[in-house]
Amino acid sequence: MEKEEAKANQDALERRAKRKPSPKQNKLTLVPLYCKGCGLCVDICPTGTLQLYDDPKNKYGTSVKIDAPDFCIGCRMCELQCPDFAIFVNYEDGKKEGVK
Amino acid sequence: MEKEEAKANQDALERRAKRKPSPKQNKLTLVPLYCKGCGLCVDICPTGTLQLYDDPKNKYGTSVKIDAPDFCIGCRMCELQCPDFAIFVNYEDGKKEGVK
Amino acid sequence: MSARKVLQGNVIIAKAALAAGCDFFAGYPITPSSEIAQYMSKEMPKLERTFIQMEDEIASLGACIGASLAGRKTMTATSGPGFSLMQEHIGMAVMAEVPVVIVNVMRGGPSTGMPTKPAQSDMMQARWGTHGDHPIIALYPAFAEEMFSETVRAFNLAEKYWNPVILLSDEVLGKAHMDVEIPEPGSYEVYWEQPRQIIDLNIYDRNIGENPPRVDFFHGYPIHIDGLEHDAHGWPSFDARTVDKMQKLRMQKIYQNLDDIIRYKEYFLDDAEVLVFSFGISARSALAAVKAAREQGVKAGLFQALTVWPFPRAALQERFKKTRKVLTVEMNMGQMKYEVERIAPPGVEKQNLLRANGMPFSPDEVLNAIKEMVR
Amino acid sequence: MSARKVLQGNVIIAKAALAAGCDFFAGYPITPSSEIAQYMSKEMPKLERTFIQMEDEIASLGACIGASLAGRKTMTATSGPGFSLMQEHIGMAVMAEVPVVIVNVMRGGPSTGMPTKPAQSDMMQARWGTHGDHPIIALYPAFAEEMFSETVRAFNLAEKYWNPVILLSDEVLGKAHMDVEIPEPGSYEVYWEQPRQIIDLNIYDRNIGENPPRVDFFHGYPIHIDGLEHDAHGWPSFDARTVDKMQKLRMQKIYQNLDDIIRYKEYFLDDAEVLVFSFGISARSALAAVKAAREQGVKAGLFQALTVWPFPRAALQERFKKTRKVLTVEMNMGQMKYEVERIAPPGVEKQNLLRANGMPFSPDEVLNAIKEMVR
Amino acid sequence: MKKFEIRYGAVGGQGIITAGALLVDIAVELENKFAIESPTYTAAVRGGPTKVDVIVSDEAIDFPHATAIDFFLCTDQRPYDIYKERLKDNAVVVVDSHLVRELGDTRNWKVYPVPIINETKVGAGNVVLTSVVSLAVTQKLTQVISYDHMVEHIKHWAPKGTVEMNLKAIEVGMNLIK
Amino acid sequence: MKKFEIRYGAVGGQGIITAGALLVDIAVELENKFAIESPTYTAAVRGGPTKVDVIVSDEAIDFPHATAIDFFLCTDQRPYDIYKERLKDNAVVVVDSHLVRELGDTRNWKVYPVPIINETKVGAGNVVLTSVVSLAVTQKLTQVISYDHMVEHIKHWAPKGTVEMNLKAIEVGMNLIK
Amino acid sequence: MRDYEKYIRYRTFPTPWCPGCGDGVILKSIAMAFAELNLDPDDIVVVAGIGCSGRMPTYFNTNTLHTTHGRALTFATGIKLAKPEKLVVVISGDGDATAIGGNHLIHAARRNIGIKMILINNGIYGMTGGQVSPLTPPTFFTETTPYGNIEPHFNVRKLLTAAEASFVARETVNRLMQLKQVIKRSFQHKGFSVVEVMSNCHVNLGRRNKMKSPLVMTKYIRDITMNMAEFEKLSPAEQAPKYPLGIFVENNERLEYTDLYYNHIVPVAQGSGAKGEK
Amino acid sequence: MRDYEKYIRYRTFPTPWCPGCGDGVILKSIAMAFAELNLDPDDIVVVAGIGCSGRMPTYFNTNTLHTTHGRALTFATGIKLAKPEKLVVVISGDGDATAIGGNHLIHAARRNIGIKMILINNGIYGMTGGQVSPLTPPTFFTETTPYGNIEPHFNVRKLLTAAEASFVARETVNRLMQLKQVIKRSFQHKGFSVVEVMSNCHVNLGRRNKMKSPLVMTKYIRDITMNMAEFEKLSPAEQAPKYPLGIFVENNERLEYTDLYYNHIVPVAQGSGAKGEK
Ligand SMILES: Cc1ncc(C[n+]2csc(CCOP(=O)(O)OP(=O)(O)O)c2C)c(N)n1
Ligand SMILES: Cc1ncc(C[n+]2csc(CCOP(=O)(O)OP(=O)(O)O)c2C)c(N)n1
Ligand code: SF4
Ligand code: SF4
Ligand code: SF4
Ligand code: SF4
Repeated sequence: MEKEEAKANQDALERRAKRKPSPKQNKLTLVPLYCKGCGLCVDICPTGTLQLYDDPKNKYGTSVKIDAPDFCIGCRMCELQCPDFAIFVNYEDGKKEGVK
Repeated sequence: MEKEEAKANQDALERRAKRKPSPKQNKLTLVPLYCKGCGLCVDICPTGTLQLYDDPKNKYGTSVKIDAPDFCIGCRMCELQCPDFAIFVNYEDGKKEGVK
Repeated sequence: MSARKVLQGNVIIAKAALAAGCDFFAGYPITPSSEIAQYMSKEMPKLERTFIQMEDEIASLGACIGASLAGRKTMTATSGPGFSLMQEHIGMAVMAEVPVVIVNVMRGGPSTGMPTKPAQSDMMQARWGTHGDHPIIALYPAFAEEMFSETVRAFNLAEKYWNPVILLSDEVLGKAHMDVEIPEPGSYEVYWEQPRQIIDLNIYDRNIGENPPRVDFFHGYPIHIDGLEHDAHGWPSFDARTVDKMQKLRMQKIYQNLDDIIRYKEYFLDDAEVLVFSFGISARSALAAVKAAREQGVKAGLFQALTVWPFPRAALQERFKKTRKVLTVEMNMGQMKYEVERIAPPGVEKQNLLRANGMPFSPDEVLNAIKEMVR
Repeated sequence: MSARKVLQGNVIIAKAALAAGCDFFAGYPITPSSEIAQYMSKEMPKLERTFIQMEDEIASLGACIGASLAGRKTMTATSGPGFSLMQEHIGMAVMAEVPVVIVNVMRGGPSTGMPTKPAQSDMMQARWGTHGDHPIIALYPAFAEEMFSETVRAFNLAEKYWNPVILLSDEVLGKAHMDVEIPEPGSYEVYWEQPRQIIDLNIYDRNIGENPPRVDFFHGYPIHIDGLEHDAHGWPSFDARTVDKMQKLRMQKIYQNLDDIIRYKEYFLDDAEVLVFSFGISARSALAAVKAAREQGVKAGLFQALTVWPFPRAALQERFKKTRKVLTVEMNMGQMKYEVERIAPPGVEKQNLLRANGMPFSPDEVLNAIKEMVR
Repeated sequence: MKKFEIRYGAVGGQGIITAGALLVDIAVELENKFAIESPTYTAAVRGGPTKVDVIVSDEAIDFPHATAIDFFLCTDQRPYDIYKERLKDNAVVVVDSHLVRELGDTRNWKVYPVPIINETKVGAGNVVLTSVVSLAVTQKLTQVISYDHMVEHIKHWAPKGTVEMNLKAIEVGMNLIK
Repeated sequence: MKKFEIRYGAVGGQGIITAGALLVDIAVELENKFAIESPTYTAAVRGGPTKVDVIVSDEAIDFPHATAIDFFLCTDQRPYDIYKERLKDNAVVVVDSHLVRELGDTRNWKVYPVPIINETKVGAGNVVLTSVVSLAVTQKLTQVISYDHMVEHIKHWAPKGTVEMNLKAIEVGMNLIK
Repeated sequence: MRDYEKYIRYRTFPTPWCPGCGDGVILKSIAMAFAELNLDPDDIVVVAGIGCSGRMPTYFNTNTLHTTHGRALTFATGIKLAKPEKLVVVISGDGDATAIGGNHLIHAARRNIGIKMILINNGIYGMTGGQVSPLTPPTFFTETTPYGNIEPHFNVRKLLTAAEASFVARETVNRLMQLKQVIKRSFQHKGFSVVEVMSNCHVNLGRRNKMKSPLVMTKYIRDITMNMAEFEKLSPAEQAPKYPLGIFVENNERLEYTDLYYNHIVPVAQGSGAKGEK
Repeated sequence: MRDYEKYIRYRTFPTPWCPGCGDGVILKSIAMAFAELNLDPDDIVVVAGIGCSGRMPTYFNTNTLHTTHGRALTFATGIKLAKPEKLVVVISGDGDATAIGGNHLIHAARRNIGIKMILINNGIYGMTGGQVSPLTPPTFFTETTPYGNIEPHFNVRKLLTAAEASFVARETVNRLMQLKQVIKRSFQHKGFSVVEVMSNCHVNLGRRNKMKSPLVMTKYIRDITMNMAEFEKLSPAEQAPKYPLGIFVENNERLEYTDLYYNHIVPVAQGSGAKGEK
């Protein structure tokens, strides 16, 4: 992981540390086939729900993971920000092609 | 002569009518080879010195003539305005190629 | 009613375009083609068709291609400098298989050259002006009635083969006012392709040599059109096998349909000793010369190419079986003569009458050249 | 010190241009030529020479012509789409007789085509791309050392004949990093024309076939340069006799000096049964193939054109006296093969290896085609 | 009359182009002949010498430029000098008497030097009418079209409000040639 | 060794282009061989399959693309599928063990599946260093250049402040192949 | 399925852009704007020139057209004139729109032809590997300004306003709700509209200017941009390095070009003869 | 001999323009400006594109260059970069400068390269016989707007100001002393300058719009123009049909492009290596 990515993770954890889990159950859907591990969602998530990790199966070396699903407040910022249509929040039928 | 040209002549005569001849002798030099008879000099001359006339030798049908040299005040407006380098006021050595 | 009228050559082309269904014209003025745009600016709105003067020739051809993709029959008209500027977009039209008619009323070049003088110096440019391998159709009428019929044909071929068609003319033909018999609507073919109901994205999927399907937008199924090399779906693809196929599709739709595309006229050729090969304004001198030669007992004939690209190779070669002398007459310093040289079989004597100084050849000059060859 | 180094092909051209005295570069980025501009942007200011990135390719060539008229040795570099856009200004440079070197690193076309794939599909465009009759010089190196020497020669010929010179390259040659021996300054000719003290306006006054005098501004006597057809003074003139003379002046300065302009390489041709005609990247496949053929006892030889325009007609025809089979290898759908067809005498068997799908011919493929011909 | 060739020469040329166009219109549309007009400019700007060739024939016309000229009308010296080639031996030539001063060798031509431009300006009131004046002169001297057809066509062609002027111009033209 | 042909395959391709360039530099400038590197992209945008051919030879090289490949290193499935043609029967093949999962028919090749990208990121700290890691892997398996020359060149080539990182990458590469 | 996914052509996925490239964010925002207007995909055509951003059309499940560098507006003009009732969107990079294509931009603005342009300003030529663009900030390093850029960049807002554009706005890839809103609003505008979107090319601009990560570069964009209201409070010197955001021009009075043509010129032509003839 | 006649090439006279065409007036004003600055004719180069106005260079006894339509600025950029010490003047018609050449215009302005442009605004394509130009006033009749022009014209003053031009002025062929003064002042300015001159094409614009005489059309120009000071007193509605005159922008602070290149980039390049490399 490069230092900017590590820092985004760190910042996310700090944000998470300041919060409590969300009362509402929100469902996050990842499309690993599309995720390029850019970290924009990690950066924008207000609750620190997401984290990057070194992913040998991602050709760019990094992927995102839903590190603390309980913290997600369903604000959809990650979905809006993701340039690659790789993360969805409370996706209606929950089914997406290529979903983990 | 077309009506706009005739009007320019008329206006010039009216301007001239309101003036007296100039005390200073000013010399006007025409280059007939270049004059296209556009009448801009007639139009701009404050003293009505110049007039257009039907000129069979001008391929555009009209030329300018120094109709009342005495009225010229040497203001050089005609020289400035002439698009065709066809009229000069108090030209230093008085000699110009193609001069009438 | 069809009666003889007097029309300027440029206006004949404009009228023919309207007759062929042209409903979109975008252009930029340039001598000696401007009357085409001017006529269109006046007539198009009357017919609820579209005229626009764009900011330059690049934009003009761009707008035509866009309108064509939105279902219009489009045309632009220009001369040398503008034609040079259009080269990039000619390639785009070839690549995306978009019909458009581009009129080039030829004037003296190179560069600004002689805007008011005729020339036939963009013949090779019409074939090779844009980068990359590309098929092209170029027509070049010479007589008033041909200016009408070839313009209509230009639209028909563009529609049928989904390719830009270049309609050549020259300053003499464009500017001259001539008597012409405009045929009655219905007496000539106007090709309209059925707008295809598109149901899948494989818009370019067809066999080599097949006519392409009409590809345009807004037929119920959104499609993709690309100036990048692409596959049958229009998606960018540089896969070697796909590319091979797509390039052949584009080329062969033209080269496997030569019979439909190539048109020419033959005058006095059956027993000719000298074949004069010419086109456009030069063909008019040549025809007069050939007639004069016949009057003087000299067996000359004229092969007038109406389709100049693809080159009417087969028809000429057929003639060369019997006629063993060829005189190429063109108002340039040697362009189509290279094609004649290339295809004429060994033993055919080749002479040329070439000049690009703004003066069309007079019939006398052609006659003299013919006589030189039979001496 | 001249030692073997590794340089990208594009960089070899840029370095050679600097060695040839190029002191003005204006360009617009385009794959696969951009490294030339990038190298220039870094090196030019170090040498107090001038680099500018213009707003497009039209502007780039315009700026080069302007700078050339102000005494600079100028170059621009582009690829297909940009080359198409430059066509109008190529004509301007021809008309005003202004030296400028235009590099076209060829990629797959037509249109945007395949920006990252090699092609040799702008061969004919290099000759005929601008409107009007115009002379052109086009060089096309294939090996690293030639990329240096032909670039220098492009500048020398441009300076000497006051004409645009097109330096062709292709995506493979441009992008490859290759070992190259850069020759020592002084070991190759760099042509500098003496700035002429102009004392009258008759700057174009000379005899047909004579090298033109340097025409540029600021030499003590103000002159006029025009893209319109002009007389010996540079004044616009459409007088037929004047035009005839001026056009011949422009053409013949090139065509009466073919010995100086045309360069080619011949490999194993003395006893060859099959002559492979090729250039650029294809010539590299062909050379490998010819060597392999020889190893297998097949008498093949390679004629590699370095000057592609004017076409090396005489040299090839000389070879055709003995070698009666010719195989043209080019990465396009048939372009220079037309020239070979045109000039090859009757009885010479002509075959072609043509393809424009982005894949250079492998030596095997060429070898097989050679073998087909001797079977 | 199998084929009749006419050439107009001038500077600028809008007037003679119109004259030629009118002539061709009348010949084709009212007299059912074949005809073609082709103008030639020397420069793209105003003021360059211009010629207009008109061919009227009973048969379809192959080559559109004049090659053996029957009638030549010219209003300026430079076009006269340049364009007087290719006149037939017995050609009829009309020149502006003020603007074409050097006639050179006039061979067997019948030459009419008349003040075309000046008479147009003075007589018809607008130099633009040179076109119609030239047409009338042509009609009178060549009969290549009929007088009646000329008048008929001009009446129909002239923009509203200018018919009188144009008819006046015909009169000027007819009177120029005595 | 008369002629040795190497091919790198990847997606995007900046890393393997650099690897190839380094290899050629070393072969030519430090070992006085002939060499050429030619990259091939399938698309002009990031993310398309890319190959880089490197030929090192004792003689001048005619054709710059590989035709009989001795060594192939590939970090992604698509380029592997497309570019594995033209490998010699006894070729040495290195693939990223995570990203190239379907090897297909491997003939007589000697195949090394190793986690190139992951080890680079984890071991050398930056995915950009795949270039140097790949170079080191190539050196170790082919000896087409010497280890010492490689280290010498990398020290000289690496931008100030990055020499350590780059040497670390060499180590990662050397260790990938056991 | 999300409503906006209807406008996406997943079969061409994944997109070709670098990880974190703003182009993807913009792709999504546009799709969302389509969705909010509930348009039929076949009633839309998205046209682009050449560049990374130029690749965007392929990924929309609408009619799409990938043209030549800098000329998308010319093709779009033809389409709009042919089918005034369709939504014609042009996507353009900053080089595409303001270098080679600058003239078409100001002319489309002048004509007020109802094309909706999204001008993606990443300050660099991304596709060709990072050369200077007319919107690259001064002093920045690029492949062709190795000593720092000496050219001032165009102020798109001012240039378009001066060129008589009837809708001019600027947003960033960081302000997604606003971005989507502004794009939607521009689609509802009748005349020519330009939404300039400040975007990140961390790979080709960032990397050479100490911002190689999208995370860093999007922060930079956040730092240099602000609402117009805030911007106006700054002194000219403070304003210089900043970019105001929002809708700057929204003039609904000027008639749209195709409207003028078909509803003004056509009836005049059909009713009466041409005026002003010689 | 008049001092300004030194700059005139009488051997090419008479000029090719129609009687009363403003081009001749402007030719003379420029020559007078040369004369007042007492320049060596060989230190000047006058470059033009294609158009009636494009023919002007032939008549100057300076170095002169007649190029291609719309591209004069590109050639001039090459010349200026090659010889920054020379006076490089560009003459351009309104079609030449703002239709086909619009992009070069805004880019030259942006770069602030020390070219002196005289933009002759006669509101029409003169040379090709009277087609609409981007500066033709709305509703006017031309060969290609037989039903009246529906396109608004560019406001050159605003467009150039927005394109960062450092010297922008407007004068008319009626105000000769001012015209000459403003041209002279622009020649003294270091950066890029544009002097727009409102001129009369009574033959191709006037004739179709009831102003066929130069005497009438110059009066019309007088009527629609006024000093900036007066103009500013008008209400927006009153301003709309009027054209203010004078020098609108004269910014001597911005460095000229060749100056920046040779005195900033060259020393940096020679002193240190390239910064910001990968
Ligand atoms: C006529 C022409 N010139 C140059 C190019 C090469 N080219 C492709 S994209 C591009 C610039 C891309 O920059 P921009 O428009 O800013 O888009 P981005 O890639 O940053 O999205 C250039 C110069 C081309 N394709 N065509
Ligand atoms: C590429 C190209 N397109 C078109 C033309 C034709 N053309 C010559 S001048 C001109 C316009 C002239 O108008 P303007 O620039 O306003 O100058 P003016 O004649 O009014 O002085 C045009 C369109 C050309 N020469 N080259
Ligand atoms: S919906 Fe909001 S809280 Fe949940 S992961 Fe996405 S950005 Fe974080
Ligand atoms: S100098 Fe003045 S007063 Fe004399 S003629 Fe000229 S304009 Fe009239
Ligand atoms: S002197 Fe000049 S201004 Fe006066 S009429 Fe003659 S050309 Fe026109
Ligand atoms: S190069 Fe820049 S603009 Fe292109 S995809 Fe990558 S980040 Fe985006």
